[in-house]
Amino acid sequence: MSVLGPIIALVLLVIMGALMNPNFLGAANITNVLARSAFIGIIAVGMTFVITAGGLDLSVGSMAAFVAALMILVMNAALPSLGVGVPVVLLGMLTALVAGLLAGLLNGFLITTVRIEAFIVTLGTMGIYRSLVTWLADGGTLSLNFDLRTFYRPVYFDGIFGIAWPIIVFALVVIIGEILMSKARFGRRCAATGSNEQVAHYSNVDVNRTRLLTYAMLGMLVGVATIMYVPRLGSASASTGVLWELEAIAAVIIGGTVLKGGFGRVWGTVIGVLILSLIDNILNLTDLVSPYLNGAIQGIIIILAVILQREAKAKG
Amino acid sequence: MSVLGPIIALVLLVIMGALMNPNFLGAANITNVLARSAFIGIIAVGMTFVITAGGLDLSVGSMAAFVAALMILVMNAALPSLGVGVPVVLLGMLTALVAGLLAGLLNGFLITTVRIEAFIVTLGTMGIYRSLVTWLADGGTLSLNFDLRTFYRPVYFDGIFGIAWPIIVFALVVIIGEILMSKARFGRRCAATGSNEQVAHYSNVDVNRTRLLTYAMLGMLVGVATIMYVPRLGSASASTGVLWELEAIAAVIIGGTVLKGGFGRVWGTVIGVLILSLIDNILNLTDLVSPYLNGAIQGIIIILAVILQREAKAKG
Amino acid sequence: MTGQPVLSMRDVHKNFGPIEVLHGVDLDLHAGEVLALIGENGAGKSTTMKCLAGYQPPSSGRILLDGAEVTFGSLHDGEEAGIVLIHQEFNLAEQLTVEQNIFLGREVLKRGLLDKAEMRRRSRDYLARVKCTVDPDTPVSRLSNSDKQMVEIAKALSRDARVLIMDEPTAVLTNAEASILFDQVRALRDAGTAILFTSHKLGEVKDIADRVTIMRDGAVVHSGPTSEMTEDDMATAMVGRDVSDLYPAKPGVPPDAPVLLKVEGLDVPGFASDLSFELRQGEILGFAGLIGSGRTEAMEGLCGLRPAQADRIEIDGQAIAIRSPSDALDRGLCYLTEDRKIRGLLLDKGMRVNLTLQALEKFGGMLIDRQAEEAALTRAIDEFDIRAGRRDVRVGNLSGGNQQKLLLAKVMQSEPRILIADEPTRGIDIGTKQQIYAYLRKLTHEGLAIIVVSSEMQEIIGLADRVAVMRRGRIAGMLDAGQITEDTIVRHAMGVGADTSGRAA
Amino acid sequence: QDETKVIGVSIPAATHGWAGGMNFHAQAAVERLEEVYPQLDFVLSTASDPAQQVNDIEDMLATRDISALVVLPFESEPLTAPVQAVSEAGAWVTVVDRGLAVEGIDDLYVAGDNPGFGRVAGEYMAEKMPDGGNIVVLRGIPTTIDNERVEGFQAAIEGSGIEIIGMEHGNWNRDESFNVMQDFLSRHEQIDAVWASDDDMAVGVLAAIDAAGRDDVQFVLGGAGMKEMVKRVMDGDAMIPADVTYPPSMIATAIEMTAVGMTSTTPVSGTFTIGSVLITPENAEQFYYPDSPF
Ligand SMILES: Nc1ncnc2c1ncn2[C@@H]1O[C@H](COP(=O)(O)OP(=O)(O)OP(=O)(O)O)[C@@H](O)[C@H]1O
Ligand SMILES: Nc1ncnc2c1ncn2[C@@H]1O[C@H](COP(=O)(O)OP(=O)(O)OP(=O)(O)O)[C@@H](O)[C@H]1O
Ligand SMILES: [Mg+2]
Ligand SMILES: [Mg+2]
Repeated sequence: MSVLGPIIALVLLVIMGALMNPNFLGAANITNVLARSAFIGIIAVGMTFVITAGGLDLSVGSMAAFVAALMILVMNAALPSLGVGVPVVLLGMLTALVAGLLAGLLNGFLITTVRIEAFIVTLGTMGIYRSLVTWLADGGTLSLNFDLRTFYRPVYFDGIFGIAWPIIVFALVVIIGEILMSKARFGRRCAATGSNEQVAHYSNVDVNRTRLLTYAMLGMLVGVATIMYVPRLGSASASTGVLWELEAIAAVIIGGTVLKGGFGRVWGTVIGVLILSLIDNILNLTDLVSPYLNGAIQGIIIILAVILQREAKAKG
Repeated sequence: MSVLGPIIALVLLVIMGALMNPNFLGAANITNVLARSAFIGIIAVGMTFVITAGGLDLSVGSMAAFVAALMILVMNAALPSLGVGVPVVLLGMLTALVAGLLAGLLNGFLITTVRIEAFIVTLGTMGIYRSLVTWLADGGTLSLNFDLRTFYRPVYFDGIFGIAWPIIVFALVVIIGEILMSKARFGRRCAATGSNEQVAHYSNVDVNRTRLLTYAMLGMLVGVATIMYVPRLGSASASTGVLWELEAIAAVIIGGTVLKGGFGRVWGTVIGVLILSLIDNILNLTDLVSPYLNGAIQGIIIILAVILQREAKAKG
Repeated sequence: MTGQPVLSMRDVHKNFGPIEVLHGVDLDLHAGEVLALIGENGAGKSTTMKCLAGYQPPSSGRILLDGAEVTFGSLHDGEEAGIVLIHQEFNLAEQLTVEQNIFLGREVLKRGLLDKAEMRRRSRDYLARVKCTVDPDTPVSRLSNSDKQMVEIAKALSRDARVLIMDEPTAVLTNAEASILFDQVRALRDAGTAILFTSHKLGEVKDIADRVTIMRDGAVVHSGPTSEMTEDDMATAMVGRDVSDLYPAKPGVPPDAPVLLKVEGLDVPGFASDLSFELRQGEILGFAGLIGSGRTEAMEGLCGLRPAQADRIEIDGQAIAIRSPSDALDRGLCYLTEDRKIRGLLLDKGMRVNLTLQALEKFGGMLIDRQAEEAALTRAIDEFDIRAGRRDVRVGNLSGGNQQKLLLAKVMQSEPRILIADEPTRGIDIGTKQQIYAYLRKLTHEGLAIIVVSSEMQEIIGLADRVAVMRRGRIAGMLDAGQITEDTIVRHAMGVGADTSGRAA
Repeated sequence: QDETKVIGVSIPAATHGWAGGMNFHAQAAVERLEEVYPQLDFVLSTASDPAQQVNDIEDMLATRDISALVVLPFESEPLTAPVQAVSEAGAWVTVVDRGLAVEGIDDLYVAGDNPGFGRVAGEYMAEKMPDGGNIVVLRGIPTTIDNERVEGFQAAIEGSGIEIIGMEHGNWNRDESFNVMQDFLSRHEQIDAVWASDDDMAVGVLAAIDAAGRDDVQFVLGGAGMKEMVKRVMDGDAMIPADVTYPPSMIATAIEMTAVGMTSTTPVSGTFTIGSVLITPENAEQFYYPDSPF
């Protein structure tokens, strides 16, 4: 898989955007695009590990919705006793991380120990979380208490040195993920597991544990993403996180990770996420086409981006 | 993979349904369930071949919507010149088959010749077809001319010997599919391709051609499904066929076909489709739980059905 | 032999489902000693080794380590105990690099992160010990079979084993490479490592092993010092009959025999160029050369399995273009791959499906004639002496040699008139080898023409009517019947003209 | 005024019939108004979930310098803060259909009346079935809108002797409603009427009843004012004796009023509630737009 391919696609998109609208390269727009990429991005980093180790997770979108719903319920419930302040927010964050981790472990357990096909397990849990959210929200929307939301909002909208928090967190996740994947034992073992389970097993790699860890990690990253998501919208409903799973998987694959496992790269995933976000952003910058056709443009660009990789690979 | 597993799951569901509602085993309900399984079922049979040969197709749902939209447009357009009658219906059917075939060939071409990951290609075409439908229907619903619909309706609702047409067509597709898969060269070659592409190539199997054929066949079966679908409600819109792809893939895997390719069985897929339809049917026939939780029940039953297979396998 | 054995097995039985493949095996490995385990294909050698190393639990019986009974709960325990097994089939993750494979499961860390520089350095060291020059950063999928084997050996060396078990390590190696390996084996032995290995090349066994244990049908039939047996004795003890005349007589090809295949200027980009040769009916043409000389790629290019061009290819005097394997097959030109695991067999499928895959048209029309398939399988099992526990066994569970026999049977289903057999006897026991050689010769009597690509010098010399020697993608020499000697072949292969006697450049 | 002003329009994507109609009206209004007011530029974006809608609005603010925003919120809560940001940036805000969670952000509110939609339907049912009866209800996609409608409906039929014997989600989708209705018919011997709560769902329900050949169901009440349904009411179809409006064209009204506000000094701020009214054969003609796709 080419190193240049996805980068070229990204650069082309940026040039296209800049030509179409002078504000495209403005700080405000760049911040927007990066910050909103953070949710899918953080999840996609976790997905990179899952896919590299030969797995798949379709449940992340509804898991995010479920975690967000839990987080909101817990924070609202704790508000009377804790009052608006840092403790309640920390409690919420802890809830998100723990809930995400547990959800990920559940997927991983069913896949590695009960040995059910990952596609089925996560399709099942996708349905389960989605409908639990609907049920928790009684068919409507769960909202964070308004004062609390005002207090929590800066976690999405502020930052340090002019860089928004989601961007900082996303960057951290990417750096840690990249190190884990390419510089740590864990990444190697994921690749070995995905490449040939038996060989990995024979080489003393605990295949089940490696797989389980990838799902747990993905779950926890869903929790992290949710921590960034809740202050942005302050609510969760059945429509939260719909299709995030497809977007995350698409980003991973656009970035050059192999769907059947055995090879993955985190930085590629980041580029995949940015490509997907930019497509949406660029479609909003102009009104070239009927909004009905947005989906078609997206589809075409995704395919083209991957073709571009092939070409760059063939040459390079 | 166990032979008994999916059957046991199906039988348990039937027993459960029969205990919960006396009308469950009535001819009317059985006809309903079978007839409405036909669309997904016909598509899932095609999907079985695609997955067996190591591929995947996420675009079938929106492809179905697109084919239905085209079919309605063509029939409405031809109505003034042909008048209500068999010719116009045949024209519509031909349109559906050809459009489905072409759409399948396009997927197959991009995957086998341009060599792009199937996940990406079909995610792309999924977006493309979906938004083409929205555009063709101007955001709304495309409806078949009322008189024509009345004329065409029997294709869904009537039948011979008291068996509705969709059931008959579904049965035919299944029989042909089962023979192709387990008795014909084509099925053997699909399994070889999905099992080990290199070995297949060295064994004089034209791997690209085999893959292309599976996508073409799936496309044509999407056309067949659409021919059954349009007479039911006489309309197509952006919400037609949403998530059919996931349902079809789930049915294939519940039926025992291996997601990574190399082994597939058509009859298993049929059972998978029936299991999925029955879950919906049973949930509608009872009110055990809040309808908000339907998705959760579905998820749990899907996972249980597959666990059941594992158990039956471990014993058998 | 002195002292207690390091590792031994007592009365070990092993069942796969209802079939017992080991019937009470006893074995002792001593420190500083090389033990060879030999036997026919399917005798249970690999299974014995896996039980010893903890890869498979015995169904009954005991494994003793330093005299104390052990049960290996997991592979890890075996490794902890210092037992390392090199598998008969490659055990490398294809997408990972050489270095990643060598250190898989025991990566070297520095401050919690991978110390890649160190691992690369050590990989290079280990590879250097077996004189292998591949770059540690190359993905394993891009290596040739012999390099893969060397990587396996390097991986084993990196483990610092007390007990080193090698399952047919030399099957994919040339003599030169095998002797490099044996230098290492001797060094390890002298350092006190206990070594167990199998091989179907009895010469090696004679050379390197201190003791030899012979298995037949899952039981040990003989065990003793190597010095007490000749190669013929070993062969006889394994097979139960005399196999001294291994190669069939060469009747010679009449000069007026029609040319079946004529190749002019064949180019396989990156691997071979400007190959021209003729093949006559009734002839066996040997292709010799060093590993990496491009023989395999040339043949694959010829048969349409990879991109290639040629000035002219004639079959039966008719010029033809071969762009895909089916173009070749339609003309009766068929290639037997050297790599049974990756290119030859569907390991997840049964024997029947594998047997008929290449020639499906011959079994029924659109629908496959199951009966005909079964009949063909019965014939193949009989003709090639395939020993499988059950007819419906997963091919991946067949013993290595039986897989090779099935592969040969599979290729013969398409009834070729020109057969290109690449390393046809890799992993095959000596008794069966004799049968296969006789079979190939019989085919020439029936009017076939055969090309045999082989890295086993004796095989080429014993079998071929003429020999083409390849070097760096070109034919360096074409030897007629009278010229086929080890010396001339080696000299051509090394790039030294047949009439000069200088050293290789 | 020589400077061009940009009006941003952000609406949910056309994922079901009503939304499709709304999309159509929005595009038609934009096209028409761009002709009428050369000094206005429009940006129309459609979102398939709340988060994406927030993205769209952020993009409009950051890159398109919008002077006004017309928004039909996917959901109220998540959209409140972003729309507030637009208002704080000095742009005009028009909110359509669903109110925001905080009062006073919008300059103009063109409101639909979801509780009213349910109430009108319930009152009609109660009136049409004075002796009570058994009905089944098909609900939309689980959302606050759907909850409000169903609550309004339930309140209106309270004490009328009408009993809801089954309630499932048809998700504003014809196919799913067809399936649900088929199963309701298998399950219940006697269904007197159906509240399909949406015209798309009514289409599925009618097809299911038709196919089952059942004559116990006296009528089906949909909602939203789809042209085919209005036509049937107009023609006096006994199965579709009435319909309840929830006009997707309210988006066009909102866009148009915003455009007027941007280009003239006419005061357009305030709240305009577009109530749900009952369509009966008597008044059907005035709700029938044969050219609309919905
Ligand atoms: N996992 C398994 N399941 C079923 N049968 C097996 C399995 N592994 C090995 N066998 C059978 O056990 C027998 C012994 O096989 P083994 O691989 O030990 O032979 P071998 O002596 O190594 O032969 P070769 O020289 O061909 O490598 C064979 O008949 C083989 O088919
Ligand atoms: N899949 C591959 N991709 C890239 N290079 C390869 C591949 N397979 C083999 N090679 C390289 O091609 C060269 C020739 O291959 P190979 O060793 O198969 O030749 P050969 O003459 O047939 O020798 P032998 O058959 O004895 O192994 C070697 O240098 C090898 O490393
Ligand atoms: Mg063996
Ligand atoms: Mg070779």
